[in-house]
Amino acid sequence: MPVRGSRGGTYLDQQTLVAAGAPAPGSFEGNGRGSHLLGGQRAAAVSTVSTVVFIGGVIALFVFAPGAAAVRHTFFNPQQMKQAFLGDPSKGLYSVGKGLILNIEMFLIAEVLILFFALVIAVLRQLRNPVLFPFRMLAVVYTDVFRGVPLIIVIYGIGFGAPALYIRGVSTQSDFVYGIVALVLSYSAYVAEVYRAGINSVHQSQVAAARSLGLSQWKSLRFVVLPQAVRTVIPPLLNDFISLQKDTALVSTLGAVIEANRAAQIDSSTLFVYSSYTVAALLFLCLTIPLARFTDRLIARDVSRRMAGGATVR
Amino acid sequence: MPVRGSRGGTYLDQQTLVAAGAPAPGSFEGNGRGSHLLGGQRAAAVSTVSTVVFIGGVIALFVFAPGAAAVRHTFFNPQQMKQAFLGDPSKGLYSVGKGLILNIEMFLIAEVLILFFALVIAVLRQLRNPVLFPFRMLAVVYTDVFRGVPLIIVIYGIGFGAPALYIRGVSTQSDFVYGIVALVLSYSAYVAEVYRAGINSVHQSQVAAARSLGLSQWKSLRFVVLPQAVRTVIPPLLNDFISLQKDTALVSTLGAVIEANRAAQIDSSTLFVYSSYTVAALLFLCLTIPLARFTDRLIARDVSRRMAGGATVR
Amino acid sequence: MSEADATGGFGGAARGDASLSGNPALVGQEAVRLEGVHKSFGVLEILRGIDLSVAPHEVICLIGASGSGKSTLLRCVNLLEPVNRGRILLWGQDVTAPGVDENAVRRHIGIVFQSFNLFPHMTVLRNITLGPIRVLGVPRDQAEEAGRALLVRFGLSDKRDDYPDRLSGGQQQRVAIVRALAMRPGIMLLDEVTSALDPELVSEVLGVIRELADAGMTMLIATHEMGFARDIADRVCFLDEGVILEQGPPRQVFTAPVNSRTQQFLRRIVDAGRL
Amino acid sequence: MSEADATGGFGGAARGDASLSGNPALVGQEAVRLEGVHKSFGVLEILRGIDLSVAPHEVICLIGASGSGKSTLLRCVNLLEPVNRGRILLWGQDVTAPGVDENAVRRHIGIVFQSFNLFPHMTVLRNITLGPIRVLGVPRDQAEEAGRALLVRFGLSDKRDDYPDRLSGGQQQRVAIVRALAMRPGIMLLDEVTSALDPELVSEVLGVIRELADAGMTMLIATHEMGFARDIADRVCFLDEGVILEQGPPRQVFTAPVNSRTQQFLRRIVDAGRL
Amino acid sequence: SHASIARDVYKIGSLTVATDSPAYEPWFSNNTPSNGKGYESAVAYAIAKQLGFSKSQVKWTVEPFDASFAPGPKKFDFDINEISYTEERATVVSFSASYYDVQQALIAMRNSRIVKHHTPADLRTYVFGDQIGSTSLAFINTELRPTQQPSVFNTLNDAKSALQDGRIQALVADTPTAQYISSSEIPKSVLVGQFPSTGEHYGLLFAKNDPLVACVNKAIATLKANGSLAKFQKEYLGIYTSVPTIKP
Ligand SMILES: Nc1ncnc2c1ncn2[C@@H]1O[C@H](COP(=O)(O)OP(=O)(O)OP(=O)(O)O)[C@@H](O)[C@H]1O
Ligand SMILES: Nc1ncnc2c1ncn2[C@@H]1O[C@H](COP(=O)(O)OP(=O)(O)OP(=O)(O)O)[C@@H](O)[C@H]1O
Ligand SMILES: [Mg+2]
Ligand SMILES: [Mg+2]
Repeated sequence: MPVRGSRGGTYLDQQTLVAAGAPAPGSFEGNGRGSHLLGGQRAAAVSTVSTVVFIGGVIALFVFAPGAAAVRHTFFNPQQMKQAFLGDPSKGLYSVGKGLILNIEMFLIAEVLILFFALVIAVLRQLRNPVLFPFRMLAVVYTDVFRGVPLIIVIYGIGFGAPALYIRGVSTQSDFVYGIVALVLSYSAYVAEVYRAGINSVHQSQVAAARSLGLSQWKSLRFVVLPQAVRTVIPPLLNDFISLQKDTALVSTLGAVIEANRAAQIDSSTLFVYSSYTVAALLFLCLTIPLARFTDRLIARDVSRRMAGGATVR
Repeated sequence: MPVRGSRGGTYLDQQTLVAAGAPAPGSFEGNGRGSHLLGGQRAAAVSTVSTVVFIGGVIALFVFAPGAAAVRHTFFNPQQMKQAFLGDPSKGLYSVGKGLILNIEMFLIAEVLILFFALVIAVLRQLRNPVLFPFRMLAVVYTDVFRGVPLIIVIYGIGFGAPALYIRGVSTQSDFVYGIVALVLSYSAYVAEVYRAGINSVHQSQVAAARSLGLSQWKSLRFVVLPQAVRTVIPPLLNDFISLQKDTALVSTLGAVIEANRAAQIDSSTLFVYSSYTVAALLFLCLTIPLARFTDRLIARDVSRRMAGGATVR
Repeated sequence: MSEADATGGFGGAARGDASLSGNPALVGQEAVRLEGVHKSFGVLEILRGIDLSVAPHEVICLIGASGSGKSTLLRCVNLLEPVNRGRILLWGQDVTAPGVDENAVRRHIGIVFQSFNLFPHMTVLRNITLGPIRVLGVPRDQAEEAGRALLVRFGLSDKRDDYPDRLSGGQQQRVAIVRALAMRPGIMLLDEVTSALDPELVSEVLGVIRELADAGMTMLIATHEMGFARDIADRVCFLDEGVILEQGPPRQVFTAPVNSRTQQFLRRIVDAGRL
Repeated sequence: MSEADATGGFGGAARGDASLSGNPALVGQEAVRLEGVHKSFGVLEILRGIDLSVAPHEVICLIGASGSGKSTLLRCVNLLEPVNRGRILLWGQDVTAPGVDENAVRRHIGIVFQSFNLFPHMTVLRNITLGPIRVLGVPRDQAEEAGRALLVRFGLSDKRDDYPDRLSGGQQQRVAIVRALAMRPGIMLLDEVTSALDPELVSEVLGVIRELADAGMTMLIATHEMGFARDIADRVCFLDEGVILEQGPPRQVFTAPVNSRTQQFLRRIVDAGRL
Repeated sequence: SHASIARDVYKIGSLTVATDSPAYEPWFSNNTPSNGKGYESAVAYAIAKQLGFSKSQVKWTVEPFDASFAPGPKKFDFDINEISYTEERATVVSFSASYYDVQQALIAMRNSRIVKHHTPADLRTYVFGDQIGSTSLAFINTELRPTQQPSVFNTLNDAKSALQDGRIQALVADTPTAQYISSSEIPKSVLVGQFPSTGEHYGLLFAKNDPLVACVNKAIATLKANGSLAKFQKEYLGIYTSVPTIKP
């Protein structure tokens, strides 16, 4: 059964290992399907234009649509954005800017605890020693439960549950503390799984090499596996950082913590416009985008250092 | 400067590459720091007991604490849990169970779109061709913006913004549709980053091998890079699946979509107990835990197939 | 390796293959031609002007010290590394010119990497049928039948459904060779292709290479095994500090080298009893 | 490799080292002893009862076909693969017994893997100082000084701060050798340790191995290079289908093998002109 | 009994009063409970005065509606937040006597069909919406029983937006709120009418069996008797005799 194609002979002809001789002249020329599909200037123009058109289109939507003025008034009212940012006690307006400080505080404290706690869980999950089976099970159950249960319920559970128990030390903490505990419990489950992916991405032969030097299980993990693992999973780790930063907002449901979003919510319901939400969103962007750019640079530097001076194959 | 240790000679003595002869008898015996720290039965007992004590302690907290009865009444009231699950129109109670169907519908539709859309973004971000630079920038801006902006704001923006624009076709969709659009926009940014981590974890030499066979850039990605990438990032992908499943709840803020959590919230504010939330949480667990177990098995099978029949080094 | 006999030899039918002689304009033209090829990694200049022309059918062995740039040279030929200066021509066509379809070029060139680079997520059989199926468009069953036959030829039939991580070094190397052969390329670039093979297999591979050359394949082989080079090469090129210092038939290069650096290299080898 | 001369030879001072002779009970005892070692991967039985005893100072070469289990055997010795049956004794101590501290065992054994397994996230220097610093507790500056000296010895001083992915095959292999040597082990397991080296380097490594043996190191070397085995080995072991079929001094095994399978293996090699 | 009140309160020496934020008109003014303006703010200060607390001794705290009935200790003495008494709710918390008797009212856009057509059968055909946790929502579901499921919003403001954008056709709220929305908040909206009383009333929310309840009930009784509550209703809630009644 001859295979159609540019080659002579049928593919199955065992005797003919060398089917291709010289290809026809010109047969290496780009045929429109290669990576040179878009050649030079014209391609650059196409991609620039299409991007500008796309972004322009989105903006136009907000400028020229029939209801655009109303939308602009509701979401992008400069006067009220300023008011929301600064707050105005005389009008019962809270300061979104001041609220943001609380978000940042909660985020930083929680993040440190999460990075540590998640690592413990991830490592427990990797244990293959049968006698430590219960710990492994515990780690599995932990991730399942705390990923499965919505964060808001964990926050309710801790924030309302702990005080209701009337236990000294446990029941008398502030909402701030309960909030952080809930964040740590919930996010550790996610981050542990991210670590796990990283650990799994490191080839067994690396562990073999580390152990063969006499490094203990823990030291192999510490010096050989984790550094490679963490590099791999920086993007999803950053995902979780950013989510955490945003989810600090949920702590406000406990009542006492008026962070940026709660402040925005109050302001918006007072003024009946959503501009305060826009302020909160922009402020969060100001936090997360530099973080994203920073980690991008980190990844790029790492890749270029390790890989070929011209890691050139695309 | 002699280095203290079990070896003869100083480490720096260049002439002495072979410093270790026969180690002293008994020097290979476990010294309490090796992996045999916990030997056999005693260790198993220790780890079992400690696990049981931990779990028991948590349970005891809910049984014996001073305020435990009240907490149980509020969170674990069987009568009201049943009522919340089934709903009761005569009392204005919604069915959490029926709401869950909506969650599942939204999840499934959104997930398919996200997996596809995120892949496109991740691939755009990997483009190194200078003429396609604008597309790459677009992808970067997209992930930055949609990770940075809280989902709830995206949902508000689409769900309240689109109708306010009064554009035919855009402004007249149902809340269900708006909700899914918002979920896809937001989660695609996260999932794209997860894909990116996976793609980066595949060694350049794999791309080189693929391209050397004549596979195009896209086919190398499709057949060589992505299959390995996805395997690596299954755990964080599952993280995002689970988060998505939970965040479908936020669509209810648009009003018309009464999914499980909204139903629970209504029930709880009607009856002043949180048992309905417990029902919702349990139902979500019933969805996510099997999913987690399934992917765990997937990973394990993949590892055992590919790795050494005894990938034994720990 | 008695299974091998069952499938017969390699060359034969391919000799005088239509696809080679069917293009009269090209007969007698060089298969590969490097003109002043320069390649740097950052500030490190690895290739400093390589000129080399390889006739169809010819088997060239690149020898030279570790780090002299043999692997880099091979990678340049199938465009895995872009050259900084100079041209590379295949069958008279400049493949370093802009607008060239890299994939079309690579389809005609097989390469066996020094570190094998097998696909760890695919079985041995899928590793070797990926190219034929996805690039040449061969139907799966035909590709698999051809692949199985090649595996038999290389004594790997029982490893067909194993994953690469479970193979020994020599088994991996043979899979890498088969993967490249399965594409039936016109040019083969072989990088230390016998390093993990036992002597029996080495002479087996030697036989395969001879058959392939007879069948019209052009080969560029980087190797440290001087005995192997002597046995297989039509021409030996000695690479030193980024240039080809000396080239010629193995007998001449190994026994009467003209360049003093080559003499030194060979003297040490002979002193060590390694030639 | 002229830098090498500056640092002087290897052995010397270590000969008659206190740590070796300081333990009178052990003098004359075997350094390594395998007793009926069996190893299977799933249903595949790779080692089917290996008995081998290696004296201190002795250099053993394992030869045999690709896939015969040489690498597996070496991995078993430093406990990277658990054996299914049999015992492994080092200096008379059973290291396969329960309660043995694997890390203590491995500290005394160096291994060079066939696929190198360098740590890609560390520079060459950090690769080779990791063990000394983290396992032996050597201060960083001393470890680095020692490491630098070793790199000079192997002609790698200019690659000190490079990452492994940027090295050529032979450079990576040398780094792997240095990494193992930097731990100054009592036993070395070398898996195809010359496969990526040019002939000059091979004879260099040969010299190093001789010095190490003189200095009291015990070595197990898996190799396909019969010339190398002949030059270096005190004893050659021919591995076939999971058992050691024949062993003895290289002259005897290579010139007058008694076992018919060995004869066949060697005849083919000689026929191919590879010995 | 002032001494015992002073001891029983959440923070000794002050009366801690909770409400949600935002605090809606006309129950509060300017989202500032402490200004004494708005019906509920005025009532809270009047009760405080009856209990012997000065204006400066009244401390306001924000308590989300959802959190107000959480088990465990309360962070306030009472919560005043348009919370309706129901028997089920009273099993978890304690309520004071009524400080306002509630009737539900219907708001719609001026050009909506519902303005003219609101027989019980008509009412079942519209798309309603309301704030979560409100008794208005329960009223829609149990009394009006529309065929299409009503939309449920996080805040009343979201519901108002939806009404404005035409995503819902009608909103139900207590009459004072409805009056305020239609007159001051949503242009081109009207109060269609109010429904007959179902006996619903607002009460202050206390921790279960809080001893303060008795004192507060006494204070409310006094305020009712001396006409204070009526005065506040007139001042802040307006007079609704002109509001047409809808027969459900
Ligand atoms: N991606 C890279 N970035 C920087 N330097 C590189 C890179 N790849 C190779 N080199 C350097 O280029 C030189 C030549 O490397 P190459 O792999 O071509 O050598 P080789 O002749 O194949 O050596 P060997 O016989 O050891 O395989 C080496 O010194 C190596 O360190
Ligand atoms: N992890 C594993 N799982 C299953 N089979 C394996 C595994 N590792 C090795 N094998 C098989 O065991 C056999 C011996 O492998 P080993 O690597 O020891 O061979 P070798 O003698 O070193 O060969 P070479 O000379 O090719 O390196 C091979 O057939 C190989 O396929
Ligand atoms: Mg090389
Ligand atoms: Mg091997």
